[in-house]
Amino acid sequence: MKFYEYKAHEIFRKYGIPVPRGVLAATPEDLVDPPLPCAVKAQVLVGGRGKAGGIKFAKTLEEAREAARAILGMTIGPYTVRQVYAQEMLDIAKELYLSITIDRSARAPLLIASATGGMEIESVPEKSLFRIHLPPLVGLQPYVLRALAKKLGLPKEGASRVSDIVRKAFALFEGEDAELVEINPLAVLKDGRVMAGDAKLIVDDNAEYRHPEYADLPQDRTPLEEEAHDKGITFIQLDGDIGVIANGAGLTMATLDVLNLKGGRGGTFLDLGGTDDPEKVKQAFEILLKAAPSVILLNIFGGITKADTVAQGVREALEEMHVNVPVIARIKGVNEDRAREILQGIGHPADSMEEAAELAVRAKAGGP
Amino acid sequence: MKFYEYKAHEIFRKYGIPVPRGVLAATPEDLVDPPLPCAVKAQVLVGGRGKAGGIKFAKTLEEAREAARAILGMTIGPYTVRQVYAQEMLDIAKELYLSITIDRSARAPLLIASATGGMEIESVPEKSLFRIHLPPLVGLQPYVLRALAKKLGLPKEGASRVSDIVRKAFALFEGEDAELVEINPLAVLKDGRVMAGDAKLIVDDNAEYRHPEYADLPQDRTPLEEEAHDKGITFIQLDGDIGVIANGAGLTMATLDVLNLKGGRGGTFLDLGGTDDPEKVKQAFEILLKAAPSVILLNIFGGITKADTVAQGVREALEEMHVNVPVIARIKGVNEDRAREILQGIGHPADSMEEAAELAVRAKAGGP
Amino acid sequence: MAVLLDEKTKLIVQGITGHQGQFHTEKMLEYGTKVVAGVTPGKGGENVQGVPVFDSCFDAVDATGANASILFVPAPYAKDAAIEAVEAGVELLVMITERIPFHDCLDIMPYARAKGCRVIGPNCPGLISAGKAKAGIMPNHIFKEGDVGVISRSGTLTYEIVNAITQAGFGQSTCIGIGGDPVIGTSMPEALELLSKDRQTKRIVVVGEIGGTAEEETARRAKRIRKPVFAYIAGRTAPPGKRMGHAGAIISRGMGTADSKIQAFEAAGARVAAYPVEIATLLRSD
Amino acid sequence: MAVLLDEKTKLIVQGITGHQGQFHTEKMLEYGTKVVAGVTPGKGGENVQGVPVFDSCFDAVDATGANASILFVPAPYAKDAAIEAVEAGVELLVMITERIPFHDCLDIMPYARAKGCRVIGPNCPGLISAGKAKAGIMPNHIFKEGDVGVISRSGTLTYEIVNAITQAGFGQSTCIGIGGDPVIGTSMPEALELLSKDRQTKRIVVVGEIGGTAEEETARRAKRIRKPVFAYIAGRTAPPGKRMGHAGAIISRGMGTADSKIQAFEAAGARVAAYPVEIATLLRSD
Repeated sequence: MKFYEYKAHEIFRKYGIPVPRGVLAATPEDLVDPPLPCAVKAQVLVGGRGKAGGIKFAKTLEEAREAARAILGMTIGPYTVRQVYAQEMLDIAKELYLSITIDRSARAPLLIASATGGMEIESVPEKSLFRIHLPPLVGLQPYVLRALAKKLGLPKEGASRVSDIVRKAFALFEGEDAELVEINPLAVLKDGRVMAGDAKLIVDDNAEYRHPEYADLPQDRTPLEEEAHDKGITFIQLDGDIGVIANGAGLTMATLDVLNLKGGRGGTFLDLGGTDDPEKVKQAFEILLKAAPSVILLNIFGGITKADTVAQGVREALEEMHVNVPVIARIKGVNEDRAREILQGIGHPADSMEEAAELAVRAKAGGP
Repeated sequence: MKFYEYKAHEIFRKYGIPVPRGVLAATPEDLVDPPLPCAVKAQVLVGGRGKAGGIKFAKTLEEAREAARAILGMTIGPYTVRQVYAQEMLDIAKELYLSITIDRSARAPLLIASATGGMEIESVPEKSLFRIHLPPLVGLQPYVLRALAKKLGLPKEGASRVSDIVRKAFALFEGEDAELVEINPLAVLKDGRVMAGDAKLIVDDNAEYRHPEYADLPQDRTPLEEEAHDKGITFIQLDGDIGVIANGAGLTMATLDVLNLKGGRGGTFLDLGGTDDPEKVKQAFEILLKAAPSVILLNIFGGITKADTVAQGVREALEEMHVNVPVIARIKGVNEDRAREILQGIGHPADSMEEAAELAVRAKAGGP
Repeated sequence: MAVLLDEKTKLIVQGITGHQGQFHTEKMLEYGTKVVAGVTPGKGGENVQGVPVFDSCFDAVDATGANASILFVPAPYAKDAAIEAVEAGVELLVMITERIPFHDCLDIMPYARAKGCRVIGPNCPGLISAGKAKAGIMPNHIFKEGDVGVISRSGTLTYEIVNAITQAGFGQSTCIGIGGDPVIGTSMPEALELLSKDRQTKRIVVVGEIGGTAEEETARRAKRIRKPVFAYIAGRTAPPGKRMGHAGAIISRGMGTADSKIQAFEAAGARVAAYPVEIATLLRSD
Repeated sequence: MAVLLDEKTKLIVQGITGHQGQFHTEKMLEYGTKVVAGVTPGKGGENVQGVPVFDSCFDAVDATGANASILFVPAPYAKDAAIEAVEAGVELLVMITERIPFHDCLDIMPYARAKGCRVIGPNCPGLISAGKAKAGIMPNHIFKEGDVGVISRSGTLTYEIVNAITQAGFGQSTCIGIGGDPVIGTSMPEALELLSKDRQTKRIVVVGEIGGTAEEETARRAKRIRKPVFAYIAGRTAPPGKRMGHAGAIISRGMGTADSKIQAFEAAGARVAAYPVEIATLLRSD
């Protein structure tokens, strides 16, 4: 789960991490008493909004409203800006970088910090980055903070303020089931205070059940992806036109790869997962059909998923939605014979992934 | 650190564990509005107060004061009762037993519970006791509580109340650096409530620095032991008359053992530890002399402790306190030759522990 | 020999009375696995496919001497069940359950390790020592005993490849589905290490995916082992995944892509398949 | 061979600039130990006895390739220092510090184990492989290389016994001071296991004390090993210790006394000395 900047700031505040004052606005008129001077920032879930003109500065209320007027309704990446966040301008002396994320290899949270933050962070040379694991189970120990202070070269008071923020950021990371807590810049102000200039927060989707308060937050999904998500279906819309549906993320990816090698382009990534509920399969297929593919490439390797159950769902969805798209079906595994029978007259059977991909490309071209 | 019952109850309350209402009194007149009917209980740090007459029951204020009058000033074990605790009588349906302590072998906290608590707990047969480790680091998991509820054979509501108490008792165990949290009886009342009928709490002495609020609590020490404790000296008074001082707990114990085998009886257990500060040695020796031993048996194996430093402290203490007790000194290790020189004319040197013990026994008998 | 699991392993099924638990208990029994006990709190005394059900792992271990467990319990209860199994003393814990918050796994994995328990998964198809025993959910019929060790992050894609290996006339020693989650019990390099020391295993197939750097680390280790290694990497054309802020870029340092992984294996002297079933072709030409 | 520590071990001294740290660094260097680095936060760049001091264990390991550490830092900072050493990757951590709250050790020990780090102590005299290296505070001159493995819960009492062993013409392989605290890194039975597998060690001396049940467990294991075991138990006449409520009685079930421990060793066929130095006599008569 991703969070709009203003929402991330709200959660940072809850953990006692200093953030700039700010107000959210959906119309220019919502801005009544913004902190001045301020930066008016588009609230979108993609990066690069600065370059896209989604951040403007204002010294007066009028200027702030003017900026909001310019930004609201703007398109950034695939999104239309619906809200702006007018945020107090900071008197920054130094921009640091700080993040906590997960290091899969070490099976531990990883703290990354740099004495040079802000826009340039990705070009900071490797040796200027400070990386240290935050040991799970035993909690944050003082040695981490000592090493950090040394690496950032901060004076004593600054070091103690940054340490305090690290402690709180780690508490947030653990308490909110976060995948990423990123503060860039971590701003050292001219008056000595240290503040989270911008906050990025991603929370583990699998932990949604522990954080029902986040369930309804808007995410960066297309309407169809949103519909699929609500039904618990793993579905991503892609650029191509061949509707790919398979079971298991690895197999779905591999199917897209093989299709690509055969000259086709996938329009969907639809992972049926391990379901063997025909109703669920039907729902998934309905989503797929709404993406209006020119051909459907179905690739099932039955293990938990029984092939006939999938076939039944496919048949029902096609019949009920009266869609007449060629379906190339490659079905292996448990009950594959019954599955072929069920799809008789609807799908074009294939023996292998390669053959199925070839047939799909040919069907699109008018074949098979 | 041990806690008087009333103090343990106070800490239990802090963690939300239900305990009976009660008031503390140092004089009968301190009892103004005790919960009635009540049990008036001597506050001492040893067990067996019930058998010693240290618990009496009262239905009226007058009876309660009467009971307090009888108990205050009473001697239980080595202690004079200075305070009583008048505690609400509970309407008990069932007495359970519950404790959390440390299992050295498993390096983990151990929960022990029994469906039969109260006075009989030590005679409960092994197989009626429920033992389960509370895994460190990962915290109390629900399986522990399920297993406990099953073993205690509690109905659903009772199980949930006991579970809640276990969770809180474990929080107390961890939060207060406890060595022992014991609730006996864990009382299931006729109205269904569950309460810590009696609470025993011991906190790790080594964690005193994290709990300065407990530093001044009275402990079960003799005045001389208290004086030693305040000076950071490990000292225990024993029944015998030979003052034993050595360095290291193991060596001190072994010295007492050897003395015993030779027919002597140690009057003190004084472990110098690893100190090599002559001032500290002198302080320790002063404590030893205050215990009025008839002979002193000094056994030092110098490693960290330098033998000459110890000898210097011994000499100074003896000279300043003008005490003329035979000192049998067995000194090995770092700087042992210089140590022997320093003690020339004061101590009787010995080559081995065995010889030293023999000399001590003989010196006491009028020799050597 | 095979690794981790064999015909002597005594397995508990945690969550045995659930839909998946029942189904896969049957399949594991069919495969010859010694499923000695099931655990579902509150259902002690029942039985599933003739396997006695206990209220807790402790009861199950006491009664049956079980030394391994496979976990089908739903994600919110998985941590509880995993720690219970570890405390009850199993030496192998296979976590099939998917969608477990990875913060739970940050606790489970080091704790299990401290107690000497090897974890496979979560979010994995489990483990099979072909012809001996299965602690997993893979379809039985695609496996045949042999000398190919298989390590994989995914489920069905593995079946696809295992099936191709078997069709090509080879067989498998142990197939380890390590799982695709951020925090797993046995990493890909660790699985490689295990198989590299197994006498039955003569060659090793690694089925990887985009994301993370496990394949790159595995490739580096593959360089040091004597057995031939074959790899397939899924996701060459996958949409770019969720971007983990700047941190993601900083951590991965250009690793994590299919290209990076393929190059790493090639640099280690491993053969890399373009299609899943090409693994079989490469094995045959070896 | 010896166990855990030898002339190749590269040792860090944590708390090297303190009084004890300095003193024992000198003694360990004299003994021939490869003390490659010291750590004291804020004192990086200094040196003690020619040993470079670093601000952190990470810096020390990076610069010197150290693989072990000995810890002299005061109790309130010991957990921090121990976890730092473990995270920096040392494989052996000797904790000399006494009076560490055991709740800290409940965290340290399993975490170290999960990361593959062996801990000795705390509250112990450390470890010495006679004639090779010392990571501890024992007096150097009482040791002589030989075939007697020594395991002990106490400090000076061990010196007493080691001295007697040496005087009697024997020598030591490795002497492990496991420490006397409730929660220690390497238990007495584990130390026995280590020494029983060591080729240099031909006989094993166990120095125990009243309290706990480690001696009884060790005796049970001693029954299963082929090397002769000798034991001395201190505390036959010690005052009864702090009574841990009913729980204490329930846990120990009559174990924990000197008698129980002596009987356990005798039942295991071990020779038990009545006086500390009698250990030497028993060795001689063996």
